[in-house]
Amino acid sequence: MASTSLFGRALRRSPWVFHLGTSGCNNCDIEIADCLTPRFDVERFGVRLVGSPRHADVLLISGPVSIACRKPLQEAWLEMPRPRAALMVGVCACSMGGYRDAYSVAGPADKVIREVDPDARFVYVPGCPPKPETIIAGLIKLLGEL
Amino acid sequence: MSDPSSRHVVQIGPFHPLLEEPVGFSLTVEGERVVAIDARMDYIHKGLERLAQERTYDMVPILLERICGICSVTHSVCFCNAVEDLLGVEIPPRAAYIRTIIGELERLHSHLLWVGLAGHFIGYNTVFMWAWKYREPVCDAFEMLTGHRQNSALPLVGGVRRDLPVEYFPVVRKTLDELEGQTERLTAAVLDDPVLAARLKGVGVLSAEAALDYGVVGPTARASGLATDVRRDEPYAAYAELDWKVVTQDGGDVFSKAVVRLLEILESIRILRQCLDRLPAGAINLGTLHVPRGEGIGRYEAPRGEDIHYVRSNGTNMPERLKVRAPSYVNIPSFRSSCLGAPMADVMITLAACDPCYSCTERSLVLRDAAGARLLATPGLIEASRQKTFELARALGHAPDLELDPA
Amino acid sequence: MDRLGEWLFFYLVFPGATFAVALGLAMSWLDRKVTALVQWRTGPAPGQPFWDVVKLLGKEVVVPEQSWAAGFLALPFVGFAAATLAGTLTWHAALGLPGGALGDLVLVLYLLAVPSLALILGAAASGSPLGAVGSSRDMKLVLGYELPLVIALLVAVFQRRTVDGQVMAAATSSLEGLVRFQDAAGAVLYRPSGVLALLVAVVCCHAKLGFVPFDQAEADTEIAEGALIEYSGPPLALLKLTQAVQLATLPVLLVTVFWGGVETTPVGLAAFAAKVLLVLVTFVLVKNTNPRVRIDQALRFFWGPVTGIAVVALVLARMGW
Amino acid sequence: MRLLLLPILVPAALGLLGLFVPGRRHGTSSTLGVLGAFGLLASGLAILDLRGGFSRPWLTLGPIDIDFALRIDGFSSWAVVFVGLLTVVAALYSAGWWRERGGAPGRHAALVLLAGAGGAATLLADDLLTLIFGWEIVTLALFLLAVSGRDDAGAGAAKAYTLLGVGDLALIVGGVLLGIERAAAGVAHPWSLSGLADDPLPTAGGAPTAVYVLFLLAAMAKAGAMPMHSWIPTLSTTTHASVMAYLPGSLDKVLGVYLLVRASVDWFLPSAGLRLVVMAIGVVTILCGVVMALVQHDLRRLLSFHAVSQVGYMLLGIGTGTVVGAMGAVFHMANHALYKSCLFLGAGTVERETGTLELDRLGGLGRTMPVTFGCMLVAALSISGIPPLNGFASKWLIYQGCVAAGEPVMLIAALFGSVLTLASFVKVLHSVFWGARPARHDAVREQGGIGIPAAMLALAALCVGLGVFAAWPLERFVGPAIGVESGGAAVLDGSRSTWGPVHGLAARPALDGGEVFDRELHRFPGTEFYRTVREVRGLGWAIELGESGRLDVHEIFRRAGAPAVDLLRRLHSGLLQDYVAWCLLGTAAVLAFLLWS
Amino acid sequence: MDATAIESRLREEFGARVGVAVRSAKRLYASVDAADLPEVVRWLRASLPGCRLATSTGIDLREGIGLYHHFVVNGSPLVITLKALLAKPEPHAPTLATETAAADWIEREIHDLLGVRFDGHPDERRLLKDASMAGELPLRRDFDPVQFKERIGERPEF
Repeated sequence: MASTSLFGRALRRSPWVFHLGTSGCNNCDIEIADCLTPRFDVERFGVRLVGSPRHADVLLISGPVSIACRKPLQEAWLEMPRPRAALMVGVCACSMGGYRDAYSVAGPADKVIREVDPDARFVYVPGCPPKPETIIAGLIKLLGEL
Repeated sequence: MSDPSSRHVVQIGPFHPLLEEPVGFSLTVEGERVVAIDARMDYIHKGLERLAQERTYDMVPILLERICGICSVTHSVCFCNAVEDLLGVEIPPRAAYIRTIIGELERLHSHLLWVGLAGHFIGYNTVFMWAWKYREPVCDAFEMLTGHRQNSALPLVGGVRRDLPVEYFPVVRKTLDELEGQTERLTAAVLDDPVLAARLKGVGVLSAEAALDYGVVGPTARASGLATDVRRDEPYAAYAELDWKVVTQDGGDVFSKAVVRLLEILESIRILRQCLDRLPAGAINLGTLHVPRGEGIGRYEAPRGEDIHYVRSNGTNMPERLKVRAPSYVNIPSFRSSCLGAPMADVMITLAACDPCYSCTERSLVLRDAAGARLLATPGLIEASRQKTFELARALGHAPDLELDPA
Repeated sequence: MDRLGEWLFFYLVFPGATFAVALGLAMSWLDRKVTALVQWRTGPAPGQPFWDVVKLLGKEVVVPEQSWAAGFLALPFVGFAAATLAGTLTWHAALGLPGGALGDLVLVLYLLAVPSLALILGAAASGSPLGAVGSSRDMKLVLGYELPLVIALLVAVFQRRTVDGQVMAAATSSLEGLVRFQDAAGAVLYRPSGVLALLVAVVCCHAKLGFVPFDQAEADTEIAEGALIEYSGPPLALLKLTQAVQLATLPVLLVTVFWGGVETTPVGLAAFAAKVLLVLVTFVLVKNTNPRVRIDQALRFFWGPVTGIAVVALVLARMGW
Repeated sequence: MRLLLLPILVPAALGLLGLFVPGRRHGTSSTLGVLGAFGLLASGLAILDLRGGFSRPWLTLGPIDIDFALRIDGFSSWAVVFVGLLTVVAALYSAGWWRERGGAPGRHAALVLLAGAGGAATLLADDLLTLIFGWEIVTLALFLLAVSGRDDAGAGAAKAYTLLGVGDLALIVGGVLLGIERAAAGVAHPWSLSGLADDPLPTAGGAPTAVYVLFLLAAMAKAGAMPMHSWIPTLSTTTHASVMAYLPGSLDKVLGVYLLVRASVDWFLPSAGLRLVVMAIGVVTILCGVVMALVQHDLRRLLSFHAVSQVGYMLLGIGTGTVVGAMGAVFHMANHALYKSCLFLGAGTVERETGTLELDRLGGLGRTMPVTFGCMLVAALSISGIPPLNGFASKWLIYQGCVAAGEPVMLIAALFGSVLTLASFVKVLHSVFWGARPARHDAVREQGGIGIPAAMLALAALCVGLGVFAAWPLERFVGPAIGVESGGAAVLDGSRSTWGPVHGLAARPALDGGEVFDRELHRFPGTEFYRTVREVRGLGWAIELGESGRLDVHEIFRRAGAPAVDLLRRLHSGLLQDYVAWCLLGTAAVLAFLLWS
Repeated sequence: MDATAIESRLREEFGARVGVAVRSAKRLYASVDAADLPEVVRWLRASLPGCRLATSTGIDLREGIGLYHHFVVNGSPLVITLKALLAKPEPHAPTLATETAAADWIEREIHDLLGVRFDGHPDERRLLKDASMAGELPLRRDFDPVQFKERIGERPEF
C-alpha cells in the first residue's frame, strides 16, 4: 500500500502520465485533455502529461485495443520505468464496452498488458466517456495504490 | 542534394503526442524536409459495418454517437437523415430546431477544441488553455440541455427522443453572449499576431483544384475558396429558415483554416440565438415508423465538413447495410497535396489543420453500449449527477494534497 | 588545502550545487506558476519541481537497447557538473565572494554550452531517430544563438566610457573585472549599446533555456520531446536539474554583466533580486505569448536581425555610446 | 654540443638504412622505423636541458660566412621532443598498418624517419640555409610518402608539391633577400639566426617587410592556412591516414608555426598593420575552413578541413602580438598535433575495419569499436575547445590575446569558429559511432593488435592531461618558447579552478524496453544534420563557392596564369631526379649570385 | 440542375448503357456496367462543375458485389450514385483513383473489407486491416467474427 518513504510521497505528488489512446472513439481522449485545462487543471496535483512513456509513471489508456494496437501498447508499457501503473479510462478500456464482439479488437487493455507483465496494476474508470472529475478521482485512487 | 541515400523515415505514431488516437504516419524526410508521406490506419480499425445488420433502427443512432467523441450528434443525425430520405418523410419543426441546436452547440465546442489543439501543436499552450477554457461553458450548456457533455442520445429516426428543458435557455443565452466576446478577442489576437502569421501563413497550402480533386469538405474546403456547406446546399433540420452565411477564405493555408473556424464560431452563435428564440411548439417525433425495402442517402454538415451515410434496408427492423463516410476520411488524404516539400515542423500543423478525427476515419459501427442506458436518465437523475460533479470538483479543488484519498 | 576546501564549499554548497539547485527549482516553480496564471490556471504547489526531481531520482533507469549506454548515462552528469560550475562562477563574481577572480566570461560561456552539448550527444547516443532529430535541431539552435550572444556579451567587455576625462573600458573577460569596472564607471546597461546588448542577450538566453518559441529541440507535439525522449529516472532528473541550474544562472549572468554586481546591503540584495526576477518574468511572459517557430525561421532570426542588433551595439560601444 | 647532431643523424641514418631493406622484410623495416623514431625521441630528451650552439663553417664567401649551425633554446628543445613523440606515434601506427596490409613498408618507415630528421634539423637550425635544408627535406619526404600511397595519388601529391613549392620558393627568396640586406649592413654571418634574434628587424622599410611577408607565405603554405590550404583536403582523399596524421596533421603545422613564431617574435618586429593582416588571415582560415568542414561527407576530407581551420587559431594568436596570444598559438600548435593525430588515426582505423569513410554509410560503431570511439570522442571534444581538455586551454589563451589586443571582431569570429567546430564534430560522432548501424557493419570489430590502439590512447590521454594540468606545459615549455622563462602558468589565472570535482548520484542501469523502429529504414544519417545550414543564404553561397574550387589558389593560378603555371607544372614532373636537379640548380644560382655580389 | 435534368442528359450521352432511376429531385441512382465507370465518371466531372466523389460503398449482395460510387455536386443538394454489380467469386472493377484522388483510400478500403480488385490502382496496400487479418474479408456474408477470433486465438474470456 501507500509508501511513506520520501520517494513514495514524491511519487504521489508528482505523477506524470502518458496518454495512450488505443483505437477508441476520441471522446475519452478529449476528456483526458480537458483535465489539463483551466477548469480542472491537474497540474495543481503535480500531474503532467508527458510526451514519452519513458518519462511517465502512469499510463492512461482509453479505448479498446485493436489487433494492430496490441504490440505497440505492450511496447509502450515495457518502455515505462518502474514503478508504473495504468489507468483505464472509459468502458472500452475497462471491458471493451460495445466493441466486445468486434472482429478486429484484441481484448481489453488490462488483458493485453498482463500478457507481458503479469504484475501490472490498474485502476478502472468506467463511463462513456467518464467526466474529467471522475478521471481525476480515479487517478488519485491509483496514486494511493502505488 | 536530393540524394536518395540521405533520406530517412520518421515515424509519427501510433502513439504520438500530436495524435490523440493511434494512427501511423511515415514521413520520408531529407533533413527536415518531407519528401514523401504515408499513413497507416489499421491501428484504430475496430469497425464492423457488418454488425449494423444486427441492430434496430432505434438503437443505431445511439451507437453512432460513439463513432467519434466530438461528432456524436453528427453521425446520429446523419443516419436519421438517411433513413428519412429512404422513407421520404419530413420531421416535425420542433424536432428540426432541436437538432439544429444540439448540432450547432457541437460545432461550437468542436471548433474551440480545434483552435486550442492547433495552438498546442505549434507550442502555443496559452491559446490551448484559453480556447479550452472557453469551451467548458459550451459543454456545460450541452449537458444542461441534453444531460451529457457530448453524447446526447437525442436523435431518433423521425425526430428526437426527448424535449429540451426550456428553463435552461437563459443560461445558454448568457453562455453564448460571453462566448461571442471571447471569440472576437481570440480572433483579433490570432489575426494580429505576427509570429503566428509567420508560422501559419502560406503553410500547407491546398489549392482549390486539389481540394476538389481530393473531394475535401467543410472548413478545409472553404479555406481553399470552395463555398460548400451542406447546411446551405441541402438544408436539413431548420437551416433553411435561419439567417446565416457560409464563411470562406481564399488562402488554402493553415492560417485561412483557422480564420474560417473562428468566424464560423460566430456564425454558430447567431444560429443558436435564432433557434432559441424561435423554437416552435409541437410534436418532437413521428412516433413508430416502419422502414420498408429501399435505400437512402443522408448528408450532414459536421464541424469538419460533409458527413454522408448510405442506408440500405431489406424491410426488416435492422439496416442491411450502413455506409458511413466521415469528413476526415476525405480531408486527411489531402495531406499529400499540402505537405510535400514542407519542413517537418510544418507538416504537423498541416496535418492538424484539417482537424483530423481518425476514429471517424476509421468509423466503427458500434453496438450495444453499457453506458447508453445512462443517457436515458430522467432530468432528476441528470441534476443529481451534476450535483455530484460539482461536489467532487469542490472537494478536489480545496484539497490539493493527494494523500487525502477520496476513496 | 585551505583553498581546496574553500573551493569545494563554493562548488558544492554555496553558491554552487546546493544553492543553485534550490534556487533553480524555486525559479522553475515560479516559471510554472506564472505560466499557469497567464493561462488562468491555479498551477502547481510550491514544492512541485522538488517532488518531481525526487520522484525521478527514485525511478528505474531504462537504457534503450540501441544506445551507447555509458555515454547515455554519463553525459547528463557532465552537463550538470558544467552547469553547476558555471553557476558557481557567476554567483561568485556577482556576490564578490572571497577567493579572487575565479570567473571568466569566456569560460562561463563555454561551460553553459556544455549542458546543451551533453544533451545533444546524449540524445544522439540514445539511438532514437526522434532523439537524433531533436539533437540536430538543438545543435542548429546553438549555432544560431551563440554568435549574437557572444557579440552581446563582448559589448560589456569593450564598452568605452569616459570617467573623469579618462577613456576607459573593462577590457577584461574576467567577470570580477567587469563588476569592478561597472562599480567604477556605472552599469553597462546605462548606455544605448548596453540596452541593445542586453536585449540581444535576453533573446539568446531565452533560446539557450529552450523556451517557446525556441523549444524546437523538445517540441513534444512534433518530435515527442526530441532530445529527451529516451531518458528516464535519475538521468532525466539530472537533466531537469541542469535546466533548473541554468535557469538560476542565466538571469544572474545577464544582470551581472550588464547591470552590475550585488552590494551586500539589504537594499543592494533586494535590488539585485528584483533585477533577476525582472529578467526571469520577461522570459516567462515571452514564452507564454508566442508559438514555436520553425528551426529555419529561428536560425534566420538569430543570424539576421539579432546578430545585426548585436553588431550595432558593439559598434556603439566602441564609439563610447 | 655535438649532441645536437643526434636528433638529426640518428633518424636520418636509420632512415637511409631502411631504404635499402628489401620490400618483403616487413618486420625488419618496421622495427627499424620504430627504433629510429624512439632514437629521435631519446636524443631529443637527451638534449632537452642543453642550451647553446654548435657550428661548423660550410662556406666562406669573401667577407660572408655561411655555417652549418645548430642552436638549442627553450623553444627548439621541446619542439624536437615533440616531433620525436609524433614520429614515434606515426612509426607505431604504420608498423601496425603495414603488418596487415603488406606492401612496401621499408620505404615508408624510412621516409617517416627522414621527415623526422628534417624536422629536427629545421627546429635546431641556427642558420637560415640549414633551416631551408631541413625544411626542404620534409617537403620531399611528404611528396614521396604521398605518391607511394595509391594509384591515384599522383594528382594530390603534385598539387601539394606545387603549393608547398611556392611556399618553399618564398622562403628561399626571402632568405636571399634577408642575406643581402644583412650583408649590406656589414654583418659577418648574415644568415645566422641567433644573430638576427639579438637584433630583430623592425618591418618598417621595404626589404624587411618583404622578407617577413615571404616567410609568412612559406609558413602558411606549410601549415595550410587559407588561401594556401587546398593541398591538404585534396591530399587527404588519396593518402594513408598515418601520413595525413603525421605530416599535414602535425609535423607541417609544427614547422609552419615554428617559423612564424620565430619570425614574428624573434627575428622581426612586425608592424600593427602586418599583425592585422596575420590575424585577418587567421580568422578567415578559421571560418572558411570550418564551414567547409561542416558540409563534408567524407570523414578524412572533413578532418583535413579542420586541420586548415585550426591553423587559423595559431595565426590569430601570433597576430595579436601579445605574449599570451603567442603562448596560446604555440600551445595550440602542440595540442592540435595531438588531437588531430588522434582523429586521423581513428579515421584510419574506421576505414580499415569498414572499408569506407563516407559518413552516410557509417553508424553505430560506438559499441563495437569502443577504444577508437573513446579516443575520437576525447579528441573531438578537445578540438571543439570543450573545457577541461587541452584544446580549450590553448584556445582560451588565444581569446585572451584578442581581448588584450582589443580586437572584438577577431574574438567573435574565433569563438564562433569554435561553435561551428563543435557542431561539425557532433555530426561526425553521430554519424560514425551512434545512430543505427548499417547491417553490413555488424561484424566490424576492433582489431589490429596493440600498436594502433596504444598510439591513440596515448594521444587521447595527452589531450586530457595537457588540459587538466595545463599549467605545467605552459610553465615548462610554452612560456620558455616565446621567452617567458618563468611564470608562464600565471596566464591561466582567470580560468583557475575550472576543474572541480564531478560529483553525482548513483545510477541504476537496467536493460529493458524493445526496439520499435526498423533500424535500416529509420536511420538518421549524420549528414542530414546541417542541411539547413546550406539553406541559409550567404553561407550556402560561400559553401558552393568553396566546393566549386574557385577559392582554391592552385586552381586559380592554374586557370589564370596558364602558361606560367604550365611551365611550373612541367617542372614539377613528380620525378625525384628532376627535383634534385632543380634544387642543385637553385643552390648554384644562389651561390653564383652571392659570388657575383 | 436537378436530378431529372441530369437523367435526360445521361440518357442522351450514354443511351441504354446506363439505367437511370430518379428517387427524388435530389437523389439519382444510375446502374452502369463496371467497365463503363471511368468514362461516365469523366463525363460527370467534366459536365458538372464542382462535382466530386463523396464516397463509395461496397455491398455483398446475393447476386454479386455491389459497388456504389456516390457523387456530390458542391453547392447543390444533388447526390448521384453510380451502381455497378461485380461478379463473384473474384470481383474486380476499373479504378477511379487515376481519375480523382478522392477514390484512393475508399478503393483500398473496399479491397480490404470485401476483396474487390481495382484494376490499375496505383497503391494496392492494405489500409484498414491489420497484417494478421490478411486473408479475411470481414464484410462478406460468409465471414464469421467468432470463428475468426478463435482462429487467431484472441477471444477474450470474461
